[in-house]
Amino acid sequence: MNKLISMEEAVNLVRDGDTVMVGGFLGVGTPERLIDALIEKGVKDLTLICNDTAFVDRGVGKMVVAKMFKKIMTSHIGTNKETGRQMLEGETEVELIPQGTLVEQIRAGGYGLGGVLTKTGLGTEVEKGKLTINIDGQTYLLEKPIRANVALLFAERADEKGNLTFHGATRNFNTYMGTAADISIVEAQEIVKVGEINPDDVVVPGIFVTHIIDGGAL
Amino acid sequence: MNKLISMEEAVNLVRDGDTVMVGGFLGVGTPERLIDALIEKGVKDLTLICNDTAFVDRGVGKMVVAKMFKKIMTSHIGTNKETGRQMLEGETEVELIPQGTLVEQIRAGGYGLGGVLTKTGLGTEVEKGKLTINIDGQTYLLEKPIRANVALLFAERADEKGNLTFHGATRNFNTYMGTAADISIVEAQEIVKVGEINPDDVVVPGIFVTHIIDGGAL
Amino acid sequence: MMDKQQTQEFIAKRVALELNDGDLVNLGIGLPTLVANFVPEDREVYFQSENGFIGLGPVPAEDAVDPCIVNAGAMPVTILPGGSFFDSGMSFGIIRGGHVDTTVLGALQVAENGDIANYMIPGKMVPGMGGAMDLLSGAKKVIVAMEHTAKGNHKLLKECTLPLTAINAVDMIITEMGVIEVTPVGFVLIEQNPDFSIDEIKAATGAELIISESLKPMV
Amino acid sequence: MMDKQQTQEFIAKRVALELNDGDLVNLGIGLPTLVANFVPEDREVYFQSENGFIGLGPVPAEDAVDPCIVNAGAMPVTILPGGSFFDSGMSFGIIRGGHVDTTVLGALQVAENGDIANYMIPGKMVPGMGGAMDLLSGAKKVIVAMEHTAKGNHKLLKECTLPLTAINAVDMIITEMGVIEVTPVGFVLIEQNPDFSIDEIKAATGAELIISESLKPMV
Repeated sequence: MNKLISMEEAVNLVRDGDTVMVGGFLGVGTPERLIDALIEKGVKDLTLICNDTAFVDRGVGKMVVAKMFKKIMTSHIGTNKETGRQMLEGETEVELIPQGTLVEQIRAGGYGLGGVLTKTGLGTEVEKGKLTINIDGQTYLLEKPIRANVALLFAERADEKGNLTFHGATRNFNTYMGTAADISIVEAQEIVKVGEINPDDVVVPGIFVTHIIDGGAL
Repeated sequence: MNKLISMEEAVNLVRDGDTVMVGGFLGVGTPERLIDALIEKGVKDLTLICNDTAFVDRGVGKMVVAKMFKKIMTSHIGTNKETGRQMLEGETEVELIPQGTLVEQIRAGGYGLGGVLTKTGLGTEVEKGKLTINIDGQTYLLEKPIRANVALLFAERADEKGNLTFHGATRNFNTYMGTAADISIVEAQEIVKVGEINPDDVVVPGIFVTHIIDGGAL
Repeated sequence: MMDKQQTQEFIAKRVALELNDGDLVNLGIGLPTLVANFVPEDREVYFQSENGFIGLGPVPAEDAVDPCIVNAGAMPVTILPGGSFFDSGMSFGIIRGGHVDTTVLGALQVAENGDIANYMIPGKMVPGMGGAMDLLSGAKKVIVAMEHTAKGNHKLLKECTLPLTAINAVDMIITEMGVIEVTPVGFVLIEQNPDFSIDEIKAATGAELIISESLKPMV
Repeated sequence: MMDKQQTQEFIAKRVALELNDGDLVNLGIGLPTLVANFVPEDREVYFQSENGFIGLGPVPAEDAVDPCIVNAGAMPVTILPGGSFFDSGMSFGIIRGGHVDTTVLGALQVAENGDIANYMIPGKMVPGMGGAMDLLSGAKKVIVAMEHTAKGNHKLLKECTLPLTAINAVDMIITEMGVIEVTPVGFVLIEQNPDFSIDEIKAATGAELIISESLKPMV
């Protein structure tokens, strides 16, 4: 049950055509070294699920530039002109999803819920083609659960069982994506022995972490 | 914006007929001193929302013995014979709710969601009178959000802004009930100055805590 | 003839063999709790306690009890290194999201289609479902661990007569008489405690009992 | 005549007066971000950053930048004592659950019924909604802070022509010309910048502008 793997083993877990969830908010809390290794390997036809597409030289934005995605599900692409170009020229399909809806859809996928009932997006393009449900006189949009083949995550510290802690604004989607993917790979800045993280301080329990790679300091 | 109040001020915030959420799992993580003070004051006709009814001499179980509830919404009453007696003799209405559904209903109430779509309870008494929804060939039960007038919570530490930390298995419902109540009162074992809790370590942000009382050591 | 405690330990020991290395397991109150004592030494199994942690450890010495670390029955326990505490939201996300590999529960009745009743006897005993409905709908594998009959009355039935805790939920039943798989064609006996004859087991079962072609002795 | 920066600061300063002691506030990118600089000293306002914290503090010195502490625009910031970090699940629970007292956002267009368009121009600029749709549906009070017109074109309209970010969402619009409440009967001017005449403001507004009986000068 050793969860620690090499970068080479990690990139081999991501296959052409996979749906990948990637943690991070404008690149903050994204596993940068794992992304660099995936670009080097040249995986393709991926579907990306991520808060945003970061910048051309940072986070998943680098993967956009490397044209690794056939589809992108995200809340924001405004900081990465290449995403917008690929979308407008029809090279890449982009589905824009409200940020709060996206995280709840991922949580629903990981927590076994049938969907998310929300007011966000009512009366907008987001509502198109979706079911609305009236509950006690209020209308809600039904948004479906989302799952992925692989989650690529970042943490400040991981112990050998995969228990994770975080610093600053790096949690964002890293806490739920591991619940909604078949396997999850965490790039941790520091890996510590079992017992070094107090059970009270664990933010993500190791059961949601399949593999750990040693990312080193930021 | 001083959130620290006296026990006397705290009990006066709970009024006859209120719906109260109380943290705790078989009494562990329950604000015992606040409960004792409420019993002494003699509030009545309350609706209780709690994981269970604990024991006759512990947690909300003491309030059951004091006949303070007209209705109890909970997942388990088996450890408190008085709850069962009151239910069977028609003195108190008891609604049994699956534990995972109950916490999601509270979260939905606090997080602005329209309801919870779950497989838990399908084909059982829990399903009766409720809507089921078919999503992509799967049937889910629609459970509605729950809110309360007051949440009575427990924490290990609170700073003066109401940021909370926990130890052991005391989190249970204490993390979400404050999101779904008009006001929340937290009995903390220890109250510390602002700045003494690292922002990375906060489990419940102070915005979900209206008032704090000093409960002292367990 | 085994006494009550021996019977329970015999069942718990057999249940433990169903747990695989690395599994996340949730044990119900009572007999199922005993299963933790019999996990084979070559397997590392993680126990979840639905009141909010993974890494349920042994009962502490009396002078080492921490009132905040108890199991889902409020009994003092410990947490093992590598464990983690969390709230009920995450605890039931783990359970309902299919992250629990196996749950072991007791039952009042189990039907041949996997229906289970274990949370109330109307007008008499109404403890409530606690987390049982969530575990039954969410866990990947559901094992019922119980004595085969209750004071001579059938517990394995064609249909449950008590209010259901879940439908089509049970995968396996382990009793002092044998190991039974719940399959699309009904109860299939796959292991037999040699202390009981097939006829005895059939008589103690209130539904058709199919005997597996590869029937083995229960260890 | 104010230059662009003066105009933006004038608007931001007026928006700041709408924030009450103890309020939880979320500021959008751009002009709204400036509002934090003008909160009256007698009020303690908590700023939420939707990337995961409460207690947004001032920009740090260059040698004190922590790459993990940035605002929702990825710019280095600090967190104040008493602040807290959390994940996007909780961040949007706070937003969607009505726990944000006020959000301040920019807009491309606002309609007299409170509809707002601020996330895309089809075929041209499509940044995406980010957290804006959540903030518009969840915050207790929505203030749009923007220049009254865009290169002479109306932004306050009878109906939005661009794809909507939310319907019936805007409560108040603050521009360099005045303060406008969005009411069931439409736009109501409640404060007027004395540098502009009523006729000028009406001409700059692409919908009926009702003048409040208690119209005040904008401070």
